[in-house]
Amino acid sequence: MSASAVHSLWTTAATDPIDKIGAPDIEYGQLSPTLIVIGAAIIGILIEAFVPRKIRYYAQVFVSVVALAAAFAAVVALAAGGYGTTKAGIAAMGAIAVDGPALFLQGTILLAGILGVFTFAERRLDPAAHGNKVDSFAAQAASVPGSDSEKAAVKAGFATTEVFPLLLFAIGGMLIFPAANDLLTLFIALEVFSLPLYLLCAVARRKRLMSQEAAVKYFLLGAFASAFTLFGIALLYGYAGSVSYATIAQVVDGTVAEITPALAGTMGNDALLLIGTAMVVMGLLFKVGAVPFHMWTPDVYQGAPTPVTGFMAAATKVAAFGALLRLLYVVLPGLRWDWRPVMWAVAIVTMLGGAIVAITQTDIKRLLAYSSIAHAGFILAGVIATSPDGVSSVLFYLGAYSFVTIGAFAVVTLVRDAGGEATHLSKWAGLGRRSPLVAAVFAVFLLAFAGIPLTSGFAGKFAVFKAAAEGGAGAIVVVGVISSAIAAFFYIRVIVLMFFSEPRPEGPTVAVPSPLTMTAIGVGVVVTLVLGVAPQYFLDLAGQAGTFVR
Amino acid sequence: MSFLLTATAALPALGAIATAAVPAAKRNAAKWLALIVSLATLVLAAIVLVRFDPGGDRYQLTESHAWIKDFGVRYELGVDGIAVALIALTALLIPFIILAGWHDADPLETGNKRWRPTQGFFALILAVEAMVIISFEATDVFLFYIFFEAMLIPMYFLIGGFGDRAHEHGEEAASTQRSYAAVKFLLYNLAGGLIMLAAVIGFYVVAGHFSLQTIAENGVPEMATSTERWLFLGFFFAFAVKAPLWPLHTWLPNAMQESTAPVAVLITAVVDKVGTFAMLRFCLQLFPEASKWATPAILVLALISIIYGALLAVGQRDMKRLVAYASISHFGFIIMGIFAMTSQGQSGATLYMVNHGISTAALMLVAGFLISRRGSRLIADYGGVQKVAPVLAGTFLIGGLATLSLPGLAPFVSEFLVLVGTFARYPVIGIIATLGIVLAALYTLVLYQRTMTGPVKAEVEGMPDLRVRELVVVAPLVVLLIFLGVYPKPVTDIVNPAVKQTLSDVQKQDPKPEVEAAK
Amino acid sequence: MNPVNYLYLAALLFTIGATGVLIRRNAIVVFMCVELMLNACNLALVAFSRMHGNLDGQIIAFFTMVVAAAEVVVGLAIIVSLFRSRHSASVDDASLMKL
Amino acid sequence: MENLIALLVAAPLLGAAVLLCGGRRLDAVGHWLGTALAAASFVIGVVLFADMAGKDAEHREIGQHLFSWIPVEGFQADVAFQLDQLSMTFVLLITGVGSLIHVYSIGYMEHDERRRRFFGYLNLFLAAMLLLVLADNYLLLYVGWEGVGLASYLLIGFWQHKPSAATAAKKAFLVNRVGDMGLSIAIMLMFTTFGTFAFGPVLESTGETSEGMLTAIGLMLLLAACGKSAQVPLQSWLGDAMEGPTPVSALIHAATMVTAGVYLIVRSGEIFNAAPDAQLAVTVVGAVTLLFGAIVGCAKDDIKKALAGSTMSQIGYMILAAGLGPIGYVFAIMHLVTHGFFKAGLFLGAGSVMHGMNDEVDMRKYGGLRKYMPVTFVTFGLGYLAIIGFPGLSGFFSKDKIIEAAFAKGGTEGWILGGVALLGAAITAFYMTRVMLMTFFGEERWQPAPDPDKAPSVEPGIEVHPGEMPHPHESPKVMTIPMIVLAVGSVFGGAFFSIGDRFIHWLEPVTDHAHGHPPISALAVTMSTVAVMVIGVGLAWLQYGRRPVPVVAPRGSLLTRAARRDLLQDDFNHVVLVRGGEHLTRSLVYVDHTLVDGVVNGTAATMGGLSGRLRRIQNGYARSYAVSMFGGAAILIAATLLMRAV
Repeated sequence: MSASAVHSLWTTAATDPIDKIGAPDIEYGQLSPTLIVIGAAIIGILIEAFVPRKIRYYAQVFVSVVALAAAFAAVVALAAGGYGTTKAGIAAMGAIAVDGPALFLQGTILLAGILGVFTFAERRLDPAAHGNKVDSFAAQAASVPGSDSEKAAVKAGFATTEVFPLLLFAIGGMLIFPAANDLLTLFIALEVFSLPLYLLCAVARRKRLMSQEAAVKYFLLGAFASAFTLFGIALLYGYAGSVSYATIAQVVDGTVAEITPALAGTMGNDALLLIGTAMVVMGLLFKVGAVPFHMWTPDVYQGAPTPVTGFMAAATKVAAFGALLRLLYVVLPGLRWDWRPVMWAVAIVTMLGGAIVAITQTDIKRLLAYSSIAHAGFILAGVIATSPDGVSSVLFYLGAYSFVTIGAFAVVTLVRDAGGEATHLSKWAGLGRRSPLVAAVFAVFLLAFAGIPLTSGFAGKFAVFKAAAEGGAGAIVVVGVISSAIAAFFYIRVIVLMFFSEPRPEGPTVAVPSPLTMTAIGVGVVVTLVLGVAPQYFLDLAGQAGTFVR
Repeated sequence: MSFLLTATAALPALGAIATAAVPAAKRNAAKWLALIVSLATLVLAAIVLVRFDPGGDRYQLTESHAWIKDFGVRYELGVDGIAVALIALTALLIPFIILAGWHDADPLETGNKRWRPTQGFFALILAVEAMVIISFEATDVFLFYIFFEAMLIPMYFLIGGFGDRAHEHGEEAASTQRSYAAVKFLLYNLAGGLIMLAAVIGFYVVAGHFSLQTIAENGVPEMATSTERWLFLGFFFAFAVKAPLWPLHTWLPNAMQESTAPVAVLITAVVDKVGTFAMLRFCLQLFPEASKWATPAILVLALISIIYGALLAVGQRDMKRLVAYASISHFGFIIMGIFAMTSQGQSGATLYMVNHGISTAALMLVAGFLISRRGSRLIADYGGVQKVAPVLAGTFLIGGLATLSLPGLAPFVSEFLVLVGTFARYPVIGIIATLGIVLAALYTLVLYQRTMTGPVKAEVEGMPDLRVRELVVVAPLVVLLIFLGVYPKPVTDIVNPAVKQTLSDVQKQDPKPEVEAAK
Repeated sequence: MNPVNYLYLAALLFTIGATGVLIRRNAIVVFMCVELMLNACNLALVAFSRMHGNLDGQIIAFFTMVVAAAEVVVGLAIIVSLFRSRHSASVDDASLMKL
Repeated sequence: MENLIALLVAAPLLGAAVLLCGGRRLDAVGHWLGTALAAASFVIGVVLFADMAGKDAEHREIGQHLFSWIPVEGFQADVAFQLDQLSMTFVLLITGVGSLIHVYSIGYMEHDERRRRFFGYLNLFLAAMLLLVLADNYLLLYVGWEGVGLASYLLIGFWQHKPSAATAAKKAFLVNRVGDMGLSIAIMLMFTTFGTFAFGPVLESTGETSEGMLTAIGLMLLLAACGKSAQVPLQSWLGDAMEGPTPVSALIHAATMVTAGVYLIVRSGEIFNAAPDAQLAVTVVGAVTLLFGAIVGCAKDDIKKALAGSTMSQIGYMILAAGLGPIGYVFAIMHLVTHGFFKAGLFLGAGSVMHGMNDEVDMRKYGGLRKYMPVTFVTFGLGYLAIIGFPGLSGFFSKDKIIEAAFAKGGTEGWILGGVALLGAAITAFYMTRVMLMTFFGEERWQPAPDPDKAPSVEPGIEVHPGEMPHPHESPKVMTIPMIVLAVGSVFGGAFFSIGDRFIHWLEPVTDHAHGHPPISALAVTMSTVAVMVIGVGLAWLQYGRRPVPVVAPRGSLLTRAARRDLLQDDFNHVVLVRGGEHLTRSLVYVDHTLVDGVVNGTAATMGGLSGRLRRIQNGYARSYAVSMFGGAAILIAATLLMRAV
């Protein structure tokens, strides 16, 4: 259906007589991935309500995995059906775009989600409490850490199986986020995947205080940021008289169909447009963790339960960058000359900032957090290219990066001592001596982060830098390689620590995980190496998925 | 389309994996496996040498497969004379390195079943060999770059993971110094490599492809002078770090000092050659104009390296550091020969890469044997060795004489060619460079005098002479040094056509002799 | 009355809310300030909706309220649990993780 | 016949290889093998000489091309030999005298456990020297040139356990390297000028280039010659080289090594002929060294050092002659040959004396030895007469001719050079007489043998019982016979060469010869030569013959003391070069560590500091995070608006 009729779903219906409300037509097929996931989430809640405790865990895991797998299959089917390329179009009456980037990112998110579920479901790492296998989430999130109620909950073998539906909701939101085709859907999706994440951050089994602190910080700052986003949305709406991407784009280009006097009045007022843009973009930059909106990242990454951190670090970035791309490429291409220089600056400070601050980190999770900031900078370099190459390079980078991240954090969950995960770097000393395999795997991930050739990290970095250079952003590339050099330093530091320094006697032990985590790590390694050695196929995928539907 | 080149690189790679997989208990099996693989590789390299026709096309035994279309990257292999010579050198040295390092990686405590340093050590050496060989074979800039960079990782573990057993400051200090050296090595080279990455991307943006073979056919892509210069600098920086050229050299002494002698040989005799080789192949071929533009500056730096390296070698107290600085001086010669842009200079430089590899190997490995006996790298801790271990001293002397490029030994030929080649175009620089030969004599003879001659030191008493294994390592090298010194023709014949090509790339003719010019 | 004034008011409310977030310690209050910011957005939306004469803005306002409600649910849950384990709702006390 | 040339070199080279690689099992026969191969080389030389003498002067030059050595675009270096009269002269001298020294060494080194290796080195020395004189291009000559340096290094430092020996060897090699630098630069100049460095093409086409270029080449060749032939300013290694076993000194001074410089200059005659300035430089160096050596010779109490001084001075004569151009070349070579005989004889004699005197080298502790070692006395005496130019003996003919030629140079130069040469002759007579008197005449001033631990200079070949008085004895036949042979040579050599200008005719085709016409009659020159010789002898007798010689050297005049220290040349080197060098290297090591390395480490440190400062911002307070977000948003908005504004 055409862009002019967009939003009849909500607005024009009001003018019609009461007896014939036009039923909205929804392309269920094209929306199926999202619908499946959301549906599964609801089922998960029902499970929480009705299924006996003993088997909840299994039921939840089963449902989640099946749902995500099905959703992924749906995505693949859509892509195979050409919805990514030739049949790409707007669905749900203009609310959601089903096109290449959307499908690619949804696929990535779903895969990350599956691996996420695996790490969530891991129950072998912590020693069994009272004969009950336990995962990394609190027995009862509501109970105060160390209190009797908690002890009772642990004794009773409770488990916060709600994390699975929460995860599914988050994934659902993330699936919509990069596909959102109007500002309202964008905002809703943002909230839909943010709120569950806030909760997930709070429910760590060990180090609850930090976990809750992380949740509070994430929540308050997140809400703060989304308020900005919303205000930006309001201003953009005020400017264009519509929240539909297509319409706004037309208004920006001045090619809009009919101009009402009011619109004529607001159209003239660029302040609305520019400020609105800036505020919406800021909301997205917050989610991707770009300087100076990055400060939540280290704390939240450190405090949140590591499986959550891994999933969040991977999927949130994918979704948020997807949304950012669509916003900049679909809505604001006409405004390129205004936002490009600003994004240049953001990209540069993000790359350098992340890399430099990471040098002196002493906690592995914080270290990875800062490295993720630096990577956000690299990806931004691709975003700025404003070319199909730029889009596909970013898509590729996101795909590669998310697997490395999940794998890396999964490894972090394995290294434990009495107090749970041993995340302080000093405890990683000599890990290579004690368990060479784990150390080697982690080294692979670190090298991928550092962008050493033959790893996916290098291919991705090359792709974005190439796109940036072709887009005439040579300076960005130079800054990029410099900050990669700086970043290399701290990745190397960890490797040195693991292999070349003598192991501490009271050092941590490496827990032997269940097949679940093994799969997560294994997939991570495989993807890292495959994308490093033979990336062509995936580059093709990303290349075909490189164009947005308008 | 043959797969010979691929095989030559793949064999050691597979060997590395196999060696790494050997269980902890079967340590010696791993050693033998590594040795056999390296020898097999040597055979393959020999086949390459035989199949290569000096008079034939520029790139021979070529292989070309699509790889990463989006980056314009192809899996393109091909060798010219220069590459063949260096591949042969690499394949030749690795078995000796493995043999020399036979006991360097025996684990101190055998309790830990998971920790398998020996397997790791030999696997890493083979991995390095594979990467070095393929980066010599690559005729695709990107392919070269990938292995040029990836090479750092195994090297890094070799330097940081395995050091001399005995260390004057004890094991704790030793490990910290080792990892310092390793990190320094990695960061220097990584920084260089990343700068180069920017240049590689830039080159792609300009050229749209990475294939040297295409360039050989269609000529260098058009680019603005400033662009060409920037890209050239990007490439050259990386190679200058690797080579290493003053003032980017400081990683080498640390790396060579802290790593075991065989690894030190691996660094300076094999891996660093990739840098100089790349200058010859990539800098000159891709950016001829910029190369000419930068020549004066580079020559001056090379000259500084020669003199500076030699003087510092004189001032060293640690014999490994001494050899390292000597190498820096020699790399100065190589780079000077390359950028002298005369056929004598470049043939000399190529020959120099080979000869320096062999001579350094000889000197450094013998030094390593000496160190393993006394457990100290300090020159002052030795004296009168010649009396107790004459054969060791003799081979050491020969290695030293090769280092000071005594006529009749291989290095002389190359060094003289480089000097003549440079002198022909830049007399002043050539003359100053000849000072290097005096200084070389100084540091070598001082080293020999302090360690080998004079009254026998108490600690040296009863030091065993070279063992059979060690003799097997050194003797062939010595023979080779003499042979190539007396009859270098086989190598020069292979190298000359390639050098001619390179010179035609930069559109340079040799300066005519005055007499002929007059006619 | 000039509709722009509504916008000024909205901007003012938004700024007040933001300032509150920056200066207040109590997590609840901070959260309230965020709500205030959201409401400022609503005002702006409704004002614009009125100006443009279409209902999009108002619809969005409703959505915003729902979202705000949801945020309350989640937020209060988190804040309360934090309060129960620390006996303080001060955001400044929650600074275990730094540097 | 041509194919024999390679054998000349091959024979001793083979010997070297076998003896050095052979290992202990050859210890028993090593010395015989080495001597045999040296002799074999000599025989081949004689055969070739007979063949050559058979042909007429024009067709005597033969060559042998072995293989192409360094073929590079535009650069052709071959391993090819050229045997003409000049080379032949050297071949016979080297192999002949060399073989004799081998024989002598059999006895001299009898008690040294490393005798096998010693002979290996001797063979190597011969091989290198032969390569040097047989090469048909400068690069191959360079190989021999440095090979000689290597061999001398090994032999001078043969007793490596003596630090002094090791140091002396190193010094010799280094000083020689400085000279080699000159040679290599000369070769490069030739290459850039002529496009080749083979003797033939280069020497033929000297006409086609500028005199300046030729002068440059000439001076570089001179530098090389100074290094090898121990000419001022590169003479300092020669004295220390006495640390080597005495046969080595004989070999270095008589047959090989030091003669190389003379050969080089004579061989490059055409270049010098066309470059008068270079020639002048050569003559000056020769003249200066001539006096320098002579003066040093007068002051030394160490018999070997005294002889070393005389060598320096005699080589000075040769260089001087070579610098005179066609009128001098022949005489330079002739003196070289005769000098080869008597100097070898003198050194072997000295060795024999030391052999008998518990290896004492201080002449002040000799005296009256003539009755104890008659053969040595006679042979040494004949050598002595020869070197001071006693009429009729070989030295007389060759030296007299050089002095003539020097005068014949003409002009003031002629007078000066001639005068210097004459003066030199007088001093030569003086110090040689001194040596003679102090060693063989006067009362016996023997001292008990030193304790070898205290005086490490004792040659281990000779078992010494500390505190025991020396009981001088004649050396064994194997040592005396070579001395006798050489004595014969030094008596009749000169006459044989000069009668009917045999030698001139022999060499003329190669070096071409011009008869010099001294301003004063040749007879006058001869008379004055003899006269100054007599004066020199007389003075020496007054000082050392008439009065007893003090065992402890008197303090002596300033000049004497300077001369004892090689005229302070070593001190100069030490202060300027050694100390300076040490300071330079030390400071450079510091620079490398602090500056070059410091810059990098500094950047790393600053990064770390920056990082440490930046991470403070992350202070854990959610509100401050909000502040940064708020500020960021403000900046973002401002920037976006600004972008539109500009």
